[in-house]
Formats: sequence, C-alpha cells, structure tokens
Amino acid sequence: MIGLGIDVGSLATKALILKDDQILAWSVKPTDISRKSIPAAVDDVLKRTGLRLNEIENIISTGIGKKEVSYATGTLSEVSCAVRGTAFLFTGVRTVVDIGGQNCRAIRCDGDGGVIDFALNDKCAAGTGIFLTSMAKALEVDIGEMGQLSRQSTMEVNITSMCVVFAESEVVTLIHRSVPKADIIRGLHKSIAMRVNGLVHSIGLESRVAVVGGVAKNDGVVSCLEELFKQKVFVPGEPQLVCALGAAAAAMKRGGAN
Amino acid sequence: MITAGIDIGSLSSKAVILKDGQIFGRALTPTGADSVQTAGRVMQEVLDKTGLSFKDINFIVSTGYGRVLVPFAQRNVSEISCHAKGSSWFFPSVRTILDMGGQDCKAIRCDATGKVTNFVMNDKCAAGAGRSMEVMADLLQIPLADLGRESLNTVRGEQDISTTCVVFARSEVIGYLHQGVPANDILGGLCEALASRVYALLKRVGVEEDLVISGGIAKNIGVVRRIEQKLGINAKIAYEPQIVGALGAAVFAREILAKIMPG
Amino acid sequence: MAEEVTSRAATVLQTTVEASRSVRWYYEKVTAAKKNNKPVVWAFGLVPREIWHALDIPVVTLEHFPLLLAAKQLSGKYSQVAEERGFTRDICAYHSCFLGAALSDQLDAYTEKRFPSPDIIVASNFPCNQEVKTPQYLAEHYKCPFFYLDAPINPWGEEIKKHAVEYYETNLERLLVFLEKFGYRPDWAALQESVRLSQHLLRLWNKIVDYRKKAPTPMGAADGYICLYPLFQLPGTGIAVEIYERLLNEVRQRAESGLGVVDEERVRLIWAGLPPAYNLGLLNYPERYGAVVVQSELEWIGGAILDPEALNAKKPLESLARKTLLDFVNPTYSNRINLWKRLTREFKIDGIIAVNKRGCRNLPAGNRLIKDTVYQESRVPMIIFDLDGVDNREYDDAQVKANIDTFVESLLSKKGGRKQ
Amino acid sequence: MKSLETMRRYVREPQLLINGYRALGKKIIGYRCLYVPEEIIHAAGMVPYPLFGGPEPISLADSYLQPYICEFIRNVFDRALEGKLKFLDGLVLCNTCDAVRKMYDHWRTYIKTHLCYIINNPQETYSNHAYSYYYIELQNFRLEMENFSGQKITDENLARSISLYNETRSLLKKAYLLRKQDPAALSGAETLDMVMAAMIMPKEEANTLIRDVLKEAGNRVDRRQNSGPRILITGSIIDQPALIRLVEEMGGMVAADDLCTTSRYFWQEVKGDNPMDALCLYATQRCLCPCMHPAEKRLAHLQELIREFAVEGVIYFNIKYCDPFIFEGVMFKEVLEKTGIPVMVLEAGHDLSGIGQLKTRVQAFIEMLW
Ligand SMILES: Nc1ncnc2c1ncn2[C@@H]1O[C@H](COP(=O)(O)OP(=O)(O)O)[C@@H](O)[C@H]1O
Ligand SMILES: Nc1ncnc2c1ncn2[C@@H]1O[C@H](COP(=O)(O)OP(=O)(O)O)[C@@H](O)[C@H]1O
Ligand code: SF4
Ligand code: SF4
Ligand code: SF4
Repeated sequence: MIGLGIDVGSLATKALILKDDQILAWSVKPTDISRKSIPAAVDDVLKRTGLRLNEIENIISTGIGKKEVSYATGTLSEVSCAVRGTAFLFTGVRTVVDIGGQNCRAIRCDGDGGVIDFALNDKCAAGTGIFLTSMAKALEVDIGEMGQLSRQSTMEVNITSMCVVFAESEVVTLIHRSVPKADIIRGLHKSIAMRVNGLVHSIGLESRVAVVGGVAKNDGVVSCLEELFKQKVFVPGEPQLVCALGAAAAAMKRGGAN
Repeated sequence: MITAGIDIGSLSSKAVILKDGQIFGRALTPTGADSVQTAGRVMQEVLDKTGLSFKDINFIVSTGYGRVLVPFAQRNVSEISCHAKGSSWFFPSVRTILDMGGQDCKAIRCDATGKVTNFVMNDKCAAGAGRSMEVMADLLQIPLADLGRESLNTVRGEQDISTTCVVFARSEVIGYLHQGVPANDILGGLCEALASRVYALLKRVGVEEDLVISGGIAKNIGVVRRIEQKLGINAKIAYEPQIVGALGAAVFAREILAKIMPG
Repeated sequence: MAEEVTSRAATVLQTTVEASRSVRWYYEKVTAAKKNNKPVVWAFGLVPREIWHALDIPVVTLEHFPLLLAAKQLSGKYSQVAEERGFTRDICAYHSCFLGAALSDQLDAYTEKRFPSPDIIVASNFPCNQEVKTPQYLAEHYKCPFFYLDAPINPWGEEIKKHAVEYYETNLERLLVFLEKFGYRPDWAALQESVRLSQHLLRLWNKIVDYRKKAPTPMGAADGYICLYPLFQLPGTGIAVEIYERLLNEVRQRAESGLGVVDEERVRLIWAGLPPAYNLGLLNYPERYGAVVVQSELEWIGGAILDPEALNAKKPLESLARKTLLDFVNPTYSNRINLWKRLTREFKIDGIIAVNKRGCRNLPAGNRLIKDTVYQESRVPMIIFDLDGVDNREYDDAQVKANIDTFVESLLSKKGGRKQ
Repeated sequence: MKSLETMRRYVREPQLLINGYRALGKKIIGYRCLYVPEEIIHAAGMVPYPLFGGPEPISLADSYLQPYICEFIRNVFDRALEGKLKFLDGLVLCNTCDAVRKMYDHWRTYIKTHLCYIINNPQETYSNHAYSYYYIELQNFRLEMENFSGQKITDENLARSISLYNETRSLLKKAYLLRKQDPAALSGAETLDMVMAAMIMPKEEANTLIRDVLKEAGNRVDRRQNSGPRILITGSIIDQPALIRLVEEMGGMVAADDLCTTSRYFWQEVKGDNPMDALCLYATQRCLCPCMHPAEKRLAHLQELIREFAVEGVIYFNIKYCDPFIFEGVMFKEVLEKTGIPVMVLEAGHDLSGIGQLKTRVQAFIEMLW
C-alpha cells in the first residue's frame, strides 16, 4: 500500500511517500507566494520513486496550506499528523512538541497515534522558527549553524523581548556590547525554549517527549528544552518531515478504502 | 557656530551639520550591526560632504535609540524632543508632530519654541511601526519607496488585515495572494491598518494644527494620505523627513552652546 | 443576542426569533421612557435586574450593549475610540467598547437610537474591577450621580456566609434609598412580585435545560445564546416568563419527536467563555463534523445556577443577594468549578471548548484550573485558546478553526477508535 | 550610609531574614496586599511576610494563570510553582484586585501550603455598615490565626503588636518626609529599599535601623546636587528600584512616591483603644488603593502629596494588565493635567523589559519638564 503525505507549512512544503511502512522518498521545498512549492515537492518525490500521481490511491495533506492540494483524498490536522508521524518513528512517546516556522504545538498523546490534549501557540511569533530565522539574519549567521555555535557559549545572556522585532534590536545592542555571538544565540535558544516550555506545561508534561518540526534540527534549542523538561527527548533524524510522514502513514493505512 | 546632530535609528542613521542656523550638510546611511561604527561612518560622511573636519564642530548632540552609543557626542537628547525641535525648525507653526520610524511611533505636541508639551509613544508591539512595511516590501518584491503609491491604486478595495503582528501578517498576506487578492489591495489594507493605529495615537495627544509628519514613514504616501483623510487636515512634510531628528539634535547643540558660551 | 445576529448563527427554534425581538422591545421602552423624562440608569456589573423591573426603571446594561455593537461589527471601531482617550488595548473590550460608544464625539445614528444617555449610574464591583472603573469614569464624564454597590466575594462555594449575604442585602437597601431621590419609590409588593416571576422563570429554564440534556439535543448553543436575553436581562418581568413558556413547549415537542440540532449527533460539546458576538455562526461550525455545542457557559450567568427554590419572594432582597453571590462569575472559582463538573456529567459531554477572552481578568484565568479539575473527575478534555468575544479586530478565523478542527478531530478519532 | 546598606542587603538576600525566623521556630505567613492586618498574624506569634516578585522571567505561571493577569502576580505565583516560596507556612490574601483574587484558587489547588486564606474585606470604605461587616471578617481571621498558630491572641498582645507596627510606620514616614528638602537627603531608590526592608524585617530591628538612617541622613555629605524636576511616582507595585533609579539617572528627582511598597504602607497609623476596633477602623478608612471606593479620597491624597512635595510632574506606572491603575491613570491624568501637573502614563511589564523604550519616554518627559 502506498501513501503520499503533503505538509504545506508556512515556510516549507514537505512531501513524503510511504510504501508498506517504508519511506520511499521525500522532498522539502520553500513555501513562497508563487504557490509553486506544492507541485515542486510532489514532482520531486514522484520522480525519485518513478511513480505517477494516479498510482497513489491515497494522498493526505496537512499544514496551514492543506486545502490548496486539490487532488488530496483527505486532510488531517497538523496535530494528528505530528502524533502519527512520531508514533511511526518512536514507541511510547507521550508528549510531542512540534516547532515549525510560525507555529508551536504541544501535544499529549497516548503513545499510539491518539491525541489526548494539545495547545497551539497564540498569535505572537515568539517561540517559533521565524524568531530564529530573523535572529540568524540579524546575527549574520547561517540558521543551520546556530545549534553548533551555541555550544561554544560561556556566559549567560538573557533576551527579554519576546517580540521578534524588538528582540532583533536587543540582539543588535548585544552585538554592540561585544557580547560573543555564541552567548547571544544561546540566549535566544533559551528564550524560545522558555516559551515552548510554557505551552507544554499548559497541557502538562509527561515522560517520553519527542521534539519535531524544523526547529528540532537545531540541537541548541533541543538541549535547552531538555534542561527545562529535566529529561532527554527524542529527535528524529529528519524532524522537519514528521508531519508529512504522519500524513503519509494515515494515507497508507487507509489503503483502498474510501 | 557649527554644531552637529546624530540620530542613530533602528533602521537608518542620520547626521546633520548646522552652520549659522542653516543646514550645511546631511547624511543618511543604514544602521549596521555595529552602531558605534555606524555613528562614526555617518559622521565622516557628512564631514566629507561639507569639507569640514571633526575639530570644526563646536558641539555634537546625539539622539535616536542608539543615542548613548555615539562616543563623540557631548550630550544626548531623546528623539521625542529632537523631532519636536527639528519640526519646529522646518515649520515654526507646528504644534503636533507624528514621528514614525522603523520600530516606534510617537505623537508629540509642542509649543511655539519646539518644546515638548505632551507626547505618547506606541507600546511594545512593533505592529504599529514602519518595520511592517519593510517586511511586506521584501515579501511582495516591491521597492519600499513604491509601496505607498501602489497602495493607493486598489483594485477591489482595501483588503482587511486582521493580524497585527508583523510576523503573522506575513502569512496572512501569503494566504490572500494565494486567493488571488491583488497586491495593491493588500497594501491598501496594510497602510490602512497602520494609519488607523497611528490615528489612535494622535487622538490621544490631541491634534492641533499644524501637523508635521517626520521619520521614514512620512515618505510612504499611502500611509500619509490615509492619516490626513482620517484627520481631515493636510500634514506638512519636510523635504527630507528622515533627518528631522538629527536636525533637532543639531539645533539642541546650538542652543546648549549658546548657553554655555555667551557671546 | 440582537435580531441582527440571528441571521449569522443558524438557529433552529421559532421562539428564538421572539426572544431576540424582546431586545428591541426593551430598548424601545427605554428610549420612550427617556423621552418622557424618566431618569435612565446605566448599570454596570451584575446588579440584580429584578430591581429595575420591579420599580419600572429604564436601564441600559454594560453586559449587553457591547454585544449588540459587536453583532453590528462595530465593536472594534468603538474600542478604538476608547484607545484614543488613552485606555490601553489591554482592557476588556466590553469596557473599551462601551466607553468608546459613550465617548464618541457624536453618538452615531445607530447608537443613539438605542442608547439614551444616563441620568444615574450604578455600578457593582461584581465580578471584576473594571466593572467599577468604567462607570466611575463615565459618571465623571456625564456629571452623573453615581452609586457604588459593594459585593463581597464568595470563597465559600455553595454555603455563603450569613454576614456576607446581610452585607449585600444592606447595600441593596441603600441602593433603593438612593433611587428614591430620583422619584423611584421602593415598592415592596412589586419587588416581591418581581422575585416571584424571576423564580418562575428559573423553574422554566431548568425544565428547558433538562430537555436539552437529551441526545440528540433539541436546542443548541446558538439558540441558547440568543434566548439568553430574557433570562439575563428581563428576569422579574412577565414577558420573560411568556417567552420561556413558549420556548419550553417548543423544546419539549422537538425532544419528544426526537428532533436534534444535527441529524447524527456524534460529539457533544460545551462552549466556555464568551462566543464571538460578531460571528455567532462559530457556534454552529462544529456541526459539520456532527459535533454539537449543546451548552454555552454564558447561559448560566446572572444566577441561573441557583436552585429556583432557594429564592423566596417574601424576602426579595435576601433572595437577590443569594442569586448574585452564587453566580459562577464570582471572582473566586469554586462555584464555577462545580458548574462545570455538573454540566459535563449531566449533559454527557465529550469535550469542552474554552476561550480566553483578551483583556478579561476573570474567566480566562480559571480555565486551566477547570480543565484540570474536570479532567480529573471525568476524563473529558478541554481545549483552550484565545478569542475575544467582543472585539472583532483581531479575530483570526484560521487560528480559531485550526483549534476547533483539531479538537473535534481528536474527539472523533477517540470515539471511532481511530478508523483512518 | 551604613544603616541603609544593611537594609538593602536584606532586600537583596531575604534568605538571611528567613533563616533567622526559622531559627526562632516561627511560622511565616506570606501575604498580599496591604489590607491584610499584619498585627493579627504577629500577635499570634507568627511572621507576616509580604510577597514580592523576583527578577527571573516568568516560566511556569503563564500556563496556569493565563497572561492577561498582571505580571507581578504571575511572577509571585511562578516563584511559588518553582518551589522558591517553600519557606512559607501559609498564605493570606484579601479582596482587592482581580489578580490577587484569582491567585486564591490557584494557590489552593497547585501549591501545597498548609494554609491559604482570603479575607473578604469590603471594597467600600468610609461607611458604617462596611465597618460592621469587616469586623466579623476580622474576628473570623483572628480565630483562624489562633487555630493555625495554636496560640491565643490576647487583646494585650494585639495592642502591643499594633504599637510596634505603628512605630515602624511613623519612623518610615519621618524618613520619607526628608525628601521634602531640595536636594533631598534620601533618594527615591533608597527610600524604596528602606521601606521594603522594613516590611520584611522584624520590626524591632527595623525600627533601630530606620532611626540610624534618620541620624545619618542628617549629616550626609554625599548629597546629590540633583536639582532636576521634582517627580512623583505612583501606580502599580514597584518591587525593584530599577525604574526609580532610571528616573533619577535621567536627571529627574523623585520627590515623592505613592506606592504599596512605599508610602501606602505607612502613611497612617492604627489608632484607638480597643485593638480590634482600631484595626477595623484603620482598614476601612485608609483608602489608599485604587481597588477601593471612593476614588475621590485617593485623588485628594495624591493632590496633597503633589502640593506638599512641590511636585512638578507625575509618572503613573502601570504594570500591564493592572486594571485598577490603568483606569485610574486615565482618569487622574485628565484631572491632574487640568490643574497644570503633567502626567505621563508609563506602561511596562513587571520585569521592565524593553527598558530602552522606557528610557526614551522618561528622558523625554524630564526634558519636557525642564
Ligand atoms: N538546518 C536547520 N537548522 C536549524 N533550524 C532549521 C533548519 N532548517 C530549518 N530550520 C528551522 O525550521 C523552521 C521551519 O520549520 P518547518 O517545520 O518546516 O515549518 P513549517 O511547517 O511552518 O513550514 C525554520 O523557521 C527554521 O527556523
Ligand atoms: N523611501 C521610502 N519610502 C517609503 N517608506 C520608507 C522609505 N524609506 C524608509 N521608509 C519607511 O521608514 C521606516 C524607517 O524610518 P526611519 O525614520 O529611518 O526609522 P528609524 O529612525 O527607526 O531608523 C521604514 O521602516 C520604512 O517603513
Ligand atoms: S510583539 Fe512582535 S512578534 Fe509579537 S505580535 Fe507584536 S510584532 Fe508580532
Ligand atoms: S469579560 Fe471579564 S473583564 Fe470583561 S467585564 Fe466581564 S469579567 Fe470583567
Ligand atoms: S499590580 Fe495591579 S493587578 Fe497586579 S497585584 Fe498590584 S494592583 Fe493587582
């Protein structure tokens, strides 16, 4: 059985094909205003697998742009997908934290793909990926390097502004004061982690936590979270793809029904 | 008597040299990651333009959010006082000033000498400031300088933007673009949202004519027109609204100098 | 609540239209009274309504007016007027909106028609601090006589202490003395009659509630919200009783013939906190998934949680004191927690949607507490998200629906054993 | 000044005091706000201990008390959740602002302290029937404290506690009045430290130290020649000197303040022969908090301060979401400005985040008053 999952996120569109519980191919394309990211990602996975779209019985879309996939056979919420994707990878996870470009979700689940409780972040962008992306720009570092850089930090720095825009100027001020970038980055990670921690506690933290979504690629944020959660967390190899994986898994399971 | 004013803003830094009560030179440059360096750079630029050197300047006042970071300034004055002073220099009849920069927005009342009598400043959310326009310019790939004009040519009317957060507005806008809403209508909505926030701020201090709009956003005709419409009056705008703060600082420098060196 | 809202929310009952007409009826009465030079009261906070109706005092209430404006999509506009006066955006939109409407340089045509200016302002500190501050400001603005009705809080739950009841009762007596100055003579018989009618209204209401517990529910929250006006605003009047008698009949008939709000009721929900008055259709939104909002918390405001038999027409003021102090919006939460446990049980609820109203210092702060206690008792989950029921400016449809969609999805998959 | 230095140290390291109380085997009762009669707790042989916020950012509290509740209370509750207030044996609250009232149920549910009690004081003051109602509440409270401490509160003990606390009040007021001089012998930031220390310290020791402050201030040589505009700060709670210091650094002179960590704490004394009557009267007639009615009394008090301390400008500090002061700020600003006193409303978080913007506002306000 083959399932295609498409996750149309705010910053990146992800597609993934699953066949009999095997990941055949995946692709990540930046979401932009041209709407080309969906065909680009889908074409990419199809090309890699040599499949044609009509050979796939079930296609499930998710993400904020899920309704834009006209040929999807079903949609699922990001929360369900994150949980299913996580359940596909790890067993017994009870808390899933999904930090994407503009979203942060904390989910409590039954370890078997079922959602018990969840909370989505409110309308402020603090505590999400875009916060880091903007700061990376201000610091003139690559987003992918941030995790590694933060490990060289030797000094505690607190970033007090939660607002993306004001945090940016706070960062600039810190640079003026010749505070090392590593320390600033660590401060930023801590600030995100604090926000996320608050969200997680609003539903109650349970043991066996997985952190997924693009920001989980940043091991600096992950280690700050581990400190706050007082436990190790699970991070998949490709955390950004977990929602797409969850969608694909749902699509695959549904098989020919429907 | 030669004085200088330096305004280190969040987005751009400005310098003005005042000689015998006349603007002798001005410079504007983006604020870099290092304000101390930026301050030196913009100062050097204006000196180069005027052919003066550091020692020719009798007094320097700094302003703007980086005002304490200008090592060669003898005094710093808040940008609120400076914008009032500068506006009053350009337009002596001014009683209300709206200064809108990248991060904050102030509505100021002043007396005939340009002294502040009352003011309010937007609160901590950057939603009501110029920065949102930069984000949109970047997203829509339209030059900042053209946004205002484009926003006035709406196709189906202004598109309401519900999100106030700069960052979230971005995704709302992407959504509208995908629905086929013309960019002009979206810009119309954005300028409208900004204008109405500013309007609330202005009403809080009370508007008395003449009104001057200063700061970078004064260059955004889409926002300016909408504010004027709401108030039912025309605003005065200096030929270079972004330097008003720096000019005010230079005027302060002159006044201070006059006090400490009589004659 | 107003007639104009009816179109927005899909209601199923006939009587709903009637209930919403009573809004117009009452405001026309107030306007007419003003024209006849009767002093108009603006009342803030939960001052017992029975008093106004007993003494035939025309009253405009804070709790209601902003909802009317919101239904007209005008709340944001008026809130902005208050902001122009220096109030921050962080205060409760009930207040900013009311302040804005009152402070508009010229009350516009819509507002003026329904909104006679005050001759007397009465305020109670119940349930929140803002309920006193706004009227204080307006009393100054309109140069109006001002009465402050002090209400103790109730940290005791269902067993209110005698001295607190007596204190509130004394304050009500003082209110009556104050009103007398404006020609509103206290009429004991009328007060007793008003409390009797109020008690009768509560009995009817309880019967209606009983029918609504049935599955499929004959009456959902959209109807409930609009039918709230008589219960909340007109208790102690005959017209409220009439409407509720008809409502009871209609609900009974529907229940007996097995008519539900949706064809197949799969999930039963309660709405906690204020639904968006500018977009009441949201109460119907989950129906597309076969999920019905069978109750909304607001329907219990104004003392509706009180056992009708606890009212005693012979002791009108004491009865009103009990009715107020037991209200679930009391600044401490014990009664609210009890209400939620009870509703979840009796209505066989699958999930609770709770919204945090921006700027409200009262209900949102308790949502987490209630979530935890209810979950502990009945394992019923609750989703909490931000939604300002009055101010329409920051309403984010996508965000709100993302929450509801996901929540209902998770409830359905729990029920259906996760078919997908 | 040595005495001030000692007091400041206690504010910064309250653990020193707490250890002392513990060593004496005393129960410590946290409380909020000023309408909790400390004397009754003290007369039962326990320590009334006012709760303040800490400098750390809020982490857990936001998920319990949602963010529309004032940051000060969220901060206090956060400290409790984080286990930083474990030294408390109980908590006593009273009926003032929404934030405080909300904390009652949360504390009972999530913080396991032996005692969590709320005094249901009336919010209407200067009225006879409020007096009689409050009297019953106070009696109940007295019983509760007796039960909890296991110690009878005799009228003699209560009278003794009252006179001890009265002495602190009158000494603090004396020190506060030093600021009438120009230049002042005590700065605003120093006053705040002194009062906060006095609030948490054993009163006997506090009284000795304040006496020293009074002595040392008289012949102070390091008086600052700060002749900037005379400013009055009022508004929400200020429990760290940063804001006051900011105003002073910008050239303003904080001539007076009306805060629950300064003058509101000591302005009046408890007077009367029968201790319970005296306490009841005190609480129902002090009316220095905007949660209480009637507001006119408070306005009159502010205007008196403005006159007496020759104030030239008022800074109204609002912690975000602190309704009592948000509304009052708007109301009183209009009134005071009509009398020619400029008022600046300064809204900020409890942690004063975004201090850069605050600086600009304060600086501009002071420039405006020069
Ligand atoms: N290599 C990387 N290292 C660290 N962070 C990354 C990396 N790639 C992406 N991110 C972060 O992930 C975010 C996007 O996450 P994603 O889950 O794709 O979001 P969405 O689903 O909203 O599009 C970016 O904002 C960025 O902060
Ligand atoms: N040429 C332009 N046309 C329209 N808007 C402009 C232009 N240049 C700058 N702006 C607006 O002005 C803002 C910056 O104003 P400025 O006064 O320089 O800010 P600051 O003082 O904070 O550095 C920008 O965010 C942008 O919205
Ligand atoms: S504070 Fe900043 S990030 Fe938050 S909503 Fe405002 S602009 Fe957005
Ligand atoms: S919504 Fe909340 S803040 Fe507003 S009036 Fe009601 S209780 Fe008060
Ligand atoms: S700061 Fe304001 S809201 Fe907070 S506890 Fe004090 S009075 Fe209450």
